[in-house]
Amino acid sequence: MTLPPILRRWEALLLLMLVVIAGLNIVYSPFYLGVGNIVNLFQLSIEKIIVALMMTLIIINGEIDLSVASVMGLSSCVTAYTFHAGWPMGWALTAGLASGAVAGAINGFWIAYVGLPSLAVTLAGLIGYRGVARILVEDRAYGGFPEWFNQLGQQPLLGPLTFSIIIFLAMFVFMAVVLHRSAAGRLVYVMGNNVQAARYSGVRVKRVKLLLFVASGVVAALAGLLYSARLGSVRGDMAVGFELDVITIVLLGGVSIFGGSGNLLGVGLSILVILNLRNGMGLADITGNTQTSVIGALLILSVLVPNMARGLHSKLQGRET
Amino acid sequence: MRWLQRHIRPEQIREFSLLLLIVAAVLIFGSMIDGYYTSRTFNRIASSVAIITVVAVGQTLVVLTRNIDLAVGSIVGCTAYFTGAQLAAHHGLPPVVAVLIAMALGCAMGAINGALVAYGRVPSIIVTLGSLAIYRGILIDYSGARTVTTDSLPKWLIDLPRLNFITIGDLDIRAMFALAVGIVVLFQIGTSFLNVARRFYAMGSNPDAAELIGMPTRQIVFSAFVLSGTLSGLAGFMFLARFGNITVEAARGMELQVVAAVVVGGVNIFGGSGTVFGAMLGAIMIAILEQSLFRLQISEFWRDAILGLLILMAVASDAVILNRLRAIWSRTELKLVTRPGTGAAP
Amino acid sequence: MKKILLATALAGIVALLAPHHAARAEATVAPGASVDMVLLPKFLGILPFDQAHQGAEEAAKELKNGKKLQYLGPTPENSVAGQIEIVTNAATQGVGAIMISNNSGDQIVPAAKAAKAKGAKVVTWDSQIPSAEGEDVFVAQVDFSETGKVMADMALHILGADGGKFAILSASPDAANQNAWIAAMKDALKDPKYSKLELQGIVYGNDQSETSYNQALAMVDKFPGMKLIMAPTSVGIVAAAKAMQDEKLCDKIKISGLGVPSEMLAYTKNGCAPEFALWSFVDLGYLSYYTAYGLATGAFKAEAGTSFKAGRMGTYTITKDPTRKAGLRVLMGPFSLYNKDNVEAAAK
Amino acid sequence: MTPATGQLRPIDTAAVPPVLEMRGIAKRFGATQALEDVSLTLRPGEIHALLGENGAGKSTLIKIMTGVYQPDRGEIRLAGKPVTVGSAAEGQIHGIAAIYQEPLLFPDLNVAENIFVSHQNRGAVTNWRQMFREAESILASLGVALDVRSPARGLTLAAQQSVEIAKAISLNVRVLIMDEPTASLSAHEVAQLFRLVRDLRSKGVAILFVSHRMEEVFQIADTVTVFRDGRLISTRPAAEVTPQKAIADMVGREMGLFQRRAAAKKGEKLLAVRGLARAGVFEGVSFDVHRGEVLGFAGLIGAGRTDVGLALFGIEPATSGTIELNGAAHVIRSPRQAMALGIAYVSEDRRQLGLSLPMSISANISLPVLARYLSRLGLIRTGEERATAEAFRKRLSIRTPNVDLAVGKLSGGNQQKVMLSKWLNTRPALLILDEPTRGIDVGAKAEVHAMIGELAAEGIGIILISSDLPEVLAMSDRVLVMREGRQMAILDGDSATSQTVMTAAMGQEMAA
Repeated sequence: MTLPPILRRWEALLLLMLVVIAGLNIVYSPFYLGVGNIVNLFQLSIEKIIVALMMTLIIINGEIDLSVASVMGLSSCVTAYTFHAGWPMGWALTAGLASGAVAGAINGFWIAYVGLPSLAVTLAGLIGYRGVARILVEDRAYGGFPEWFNQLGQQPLLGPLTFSIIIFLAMFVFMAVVLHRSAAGRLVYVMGNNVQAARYSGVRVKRVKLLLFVASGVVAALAGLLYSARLGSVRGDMAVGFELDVITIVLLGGVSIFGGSGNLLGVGLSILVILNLRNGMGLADITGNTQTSVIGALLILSVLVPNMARGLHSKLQGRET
Repeated sequence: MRWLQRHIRPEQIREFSLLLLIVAAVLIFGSMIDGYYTSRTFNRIASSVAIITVVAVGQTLVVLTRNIDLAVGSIVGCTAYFTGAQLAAHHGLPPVVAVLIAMALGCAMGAINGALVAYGRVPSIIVTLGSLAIYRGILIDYSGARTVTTDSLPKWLIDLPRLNFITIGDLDIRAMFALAVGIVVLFQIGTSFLNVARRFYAMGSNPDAAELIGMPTRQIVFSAFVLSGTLSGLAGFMFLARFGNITVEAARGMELQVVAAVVVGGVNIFGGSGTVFGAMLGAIMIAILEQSLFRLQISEFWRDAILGLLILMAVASDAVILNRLRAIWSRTELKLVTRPGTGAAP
Repeated sequence: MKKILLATALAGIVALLAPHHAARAEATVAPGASVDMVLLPKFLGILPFDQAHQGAEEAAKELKNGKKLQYLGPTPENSVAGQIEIVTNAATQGVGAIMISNNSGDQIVPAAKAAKAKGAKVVTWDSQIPSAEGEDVFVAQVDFSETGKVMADMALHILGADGGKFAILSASPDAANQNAWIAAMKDALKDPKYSKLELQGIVYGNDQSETSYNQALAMVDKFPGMKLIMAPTSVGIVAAAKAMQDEKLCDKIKISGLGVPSEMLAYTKNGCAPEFALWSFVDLGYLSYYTAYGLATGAFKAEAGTSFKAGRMGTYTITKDPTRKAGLRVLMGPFSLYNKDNVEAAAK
Repeated sequence: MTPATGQLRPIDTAAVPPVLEMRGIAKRFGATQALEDVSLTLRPGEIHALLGENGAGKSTLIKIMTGVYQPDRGEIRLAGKPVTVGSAAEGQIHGIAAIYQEPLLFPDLNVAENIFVSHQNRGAVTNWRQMFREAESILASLGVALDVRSPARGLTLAAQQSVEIAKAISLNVRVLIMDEPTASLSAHEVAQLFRLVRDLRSKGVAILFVSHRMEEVFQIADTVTVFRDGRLISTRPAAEVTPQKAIADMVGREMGLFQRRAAAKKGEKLLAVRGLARAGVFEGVSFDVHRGEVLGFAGLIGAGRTDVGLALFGIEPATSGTIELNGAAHVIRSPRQAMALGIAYVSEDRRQLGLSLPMSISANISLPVLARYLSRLGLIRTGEERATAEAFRKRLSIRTPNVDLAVGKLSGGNQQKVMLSKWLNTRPALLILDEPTRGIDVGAKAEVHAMIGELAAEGIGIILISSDLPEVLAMSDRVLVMREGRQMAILDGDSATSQTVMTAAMGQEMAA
């Protein structure tokens, strides 16, 4: 393995992909470089990438949260339901966020304190939380939110940036600091690598795990509310199926599904790669199924190609792996 | 007690406890729903279990090797559509050939996944998340938005879901359910007694040791995916027969149902333990919950919430029971070990 | 596909559905302009939308549009977000017109408004924007309140004068057009004429064959005494028919609703689904294209009272949409009712 | 301990034709020459000890023998014929099997299946009944009572080791390689293992025996080979070598075996434990630890020594009894609480329970007291963290290019030093060391021992849990002996001999 160290880094590969994709976009679409388009590029997936930041921590911790999309739906529906029941919008939003915290706490309790696998618990959450959202809104669609709420979701707030984009940027910085510089982030890694060693070092692993899932619930709830603001109305099927996109972003970012490794720089680059790819294909009038196929292929190739290159390399070196 | 502990392992009791949960669920629902204990209820559950079970058997093998196959829904959809299109175009196609087409296609799709995981060394969740999207995308392009309709299919196929394997009193055991049970029995025996199949357990239990004692670990993983694909192909054929009308949407999201069945069925998601019989029990448990909840006079909108809760309860109670049992077992083992050589010590 | 108008008791209603004729001077749509246009189905891979695409291509050819029609759609699991993305990207590219079969309810509104602000004409077809915000005009396949009556009539016709219990198998709880039709049907049922019809409940099959099939079977147990399943969705109706046939229940429980003749042929002939309705999706695509093209080239404006000639389909008038609080519509119509006598011809 | 039993049955090794010959073996990994021109001969009925510090090339040689690695140069001859061992499976066909320090069992498979799993020709179908019977008879012949139907998960290391040996026996091996098989066994278990090994020898099996425990090597080996830096330094009949000589060969200089630690001045009473118990695990444990005192814990594996440690540290809290620290009673329920009270526990299993292997040395050292390294904003002051790690690197002479290196890349001995640093960094008053020298080489072992002495001299109270009896005897001021969850005796420095400790550990009650 005597590739230059820089090329061995996952992030370098992502950066390369990003440059190629952005280059192609610039060459092939006159609309790509417009400020409006760049903002749209983020804005169209903003909720997914916000959730992806938190999912990064969960996966590094060695767990998974499949229920995020359902929690997004739940928080939107709770907010819409309480608002239409006459609550002030502020309280309705608080209720929405609280529903996310509760959902996350339920996940966290079963995973951290009972010791059930997160895949099973959050799979139940995926079905169950969506169900609770359905109970609240049934077949109705709720709109008619206060104008400021819709504007927050749809109009630029600072220069060309929308509220959601500002939240995302702030969260990215915050999460990067938390994950890479704070004690909490250190514990996330340690537990992802070796949860027993963490426990034997006096880390309150159960509590950390519970808090992580509560945070995941709150962030998903926040993303759900931002989604409602962007769309201006709420239905029971809000954000269905988003979990796969979120997990795809995180895994493409080089976070190991087995926990313990990965970083936010990689996830940030992966976000840019996927968003630019989608945007470019959208501008090139490539339809939905081709888009998902291409991203699927990208996901596989991004791991396969470096693997094969390494294999080939060590073969050329005349050593068995 | 000692005899019991020698001959029954906690893992077997886990399946037994799931069986008890199933019986309890049936009794509870039976007391709440009029006319619950009918052959129709049985048939409903049996036929909805049949297809999921066949896929879940394959999934179990994959999960045993510490992998996961999320592409099964897309494989079922693709094989159902493709086989349906072939049968619609060539009515004379013999049934056996149709089944073989479906299985071969599933096998090929599984082989691609398996090759990428085993030889490309790409984590299975990444491979199958990718191929989940790719296979479905190919299907949408291939189909040209056409739907395979029931009336374009040969009669033998349309009649297949109604074909009875055996009738016991009131109870019709449909051929498709019998087929699913047959596959479970086959694979249960296979994974219990065939040395080749025991490797799935060994491999998932300790991959490093498996490599060190010279097991062909890559082949093992590859064959798990191939079997999962092939069984999904067979399930695709069953899907075609049962639903007749196949759109490009066919079996979308089935992977989650299958994973749920496998998890509820007590297959360890981290590999090495669990049985195909357990996976079938998991599928049955979920089907009973789904079918019975629907019949309760509760709103359509309450079902998912309750279903989610019940799945959680099934997993939790199972885990708690198992942990208890493990503790009891290991305590006696500890005693055995602290007196090593009692038989031959000087 | 050949449409056949039935001269049944429904003749009166059908007459109401026929195109309104020019009240004002009729606008002509001039061919030969170059307009970028996007046809956006709910999602890809379903036959009716492809038929609409076919109709739109036919119109594009007739109108000699210098630009190719883009038929872009999301994948089914990503329908809402995908539709919004496609509308936004189309707006970025500055297209002249977007034709949307809306699957996103009012959630598409911000994106549609943004597209309008960039100068694109937004025409909805098949499924409207409920609030009509961000929409220029809705090309309605049939009158939505009439859909309710047609379904009620079919139910009464099949169940006979004594009526009976029935239940609805819909698409998803979030489908705007299905919900509108079901609401219209509930309204229609208040008429004493239908007093013998009892609606037992609504169940959702999410426009997936297998879910719809399982739901149809489960309905048999859930709704004792049910004699009819009304499925206002082309996916649901076929699945329900197959389910009843498989369970040998066709004698006791009939199927009706909205379906595609080629898919329903067998069930109509064997009596499982004696009667169902639909309109031509080819025509719907054709008319939508004419409407959008006319608006984008400035041949006419989206105002109530405007009439225009839509090629082979004749003249249509833009009116206020009586089924919504706001919004304009072009009403295509009519319903075609299918039974064992005409279904075979229509299926060809 | 009398290092003589091995020589009771001297064999004329030269008279028997060799079963396995390695000739001129060389192997290179990147820049490291792991093996250079190594020639080794194994004869049937010979126990051949392989000595060397970690990194001397023993493991590489073993892996070449078993087919895991291919040599760059040299040849392997089996019964006189050159062979290539392409894989572990081929190695088995040739009758070569290995038992490792950490047994490689399949936790989900049952004991019987673990014994037979690597049989290449066991047919297509498993005959469970027959397999259980054969497994039982093999284990019985080893004098091991194990439930062959129980899964390997949860077996103690000693039990797992027995399964590994049963596996080798079932394969009818001609060459058995044992890589530190005694590292995790207690004295009694070692004795039993040696009985088995001699048994195998008398059946004509050639045994390559790797161990860091000098007295064991001289107890059992017929021939002793020493490696250093990838080269074979010497091969001699055991009778002609002394431990001191062998160690000199290993480290390149003369060195004593275990220096008996000079007793430190006993300080005031630090810890008083009375009637401590954890239901079903251990009971009736009472002892004191003074500042500057080393209290050894001796006993068989599974006797409950580690469990007492875990109870004191709050991982598996005690269910009854009292713990007094500096005269104040405490109920310890969590590791955090124990740490706050000044207790540190260095686990016996550094890979599973001790270290986060992919993380840096400095991150591991700061982990238990991360709060100490936080700035006012709650961020980690990495500079300070690194400075601490640097200080420990010097103090414990951890051999590493820098403290940012992943711990997993260090050798076992250096990992152990990182573990020790991590816990010293908590500035404990009471240090519980659980098997602190398991599986590390002689040099590192001596360093750890010296460290224990220094710490005691600084006034820290130390509980030393070890299965290495000479180590316990050399290091401890007093020795507490446990057996089957009960405290058997506390022996004072002078009265603690291998004789008295073993007697207590084997079940004869003695007056304390």
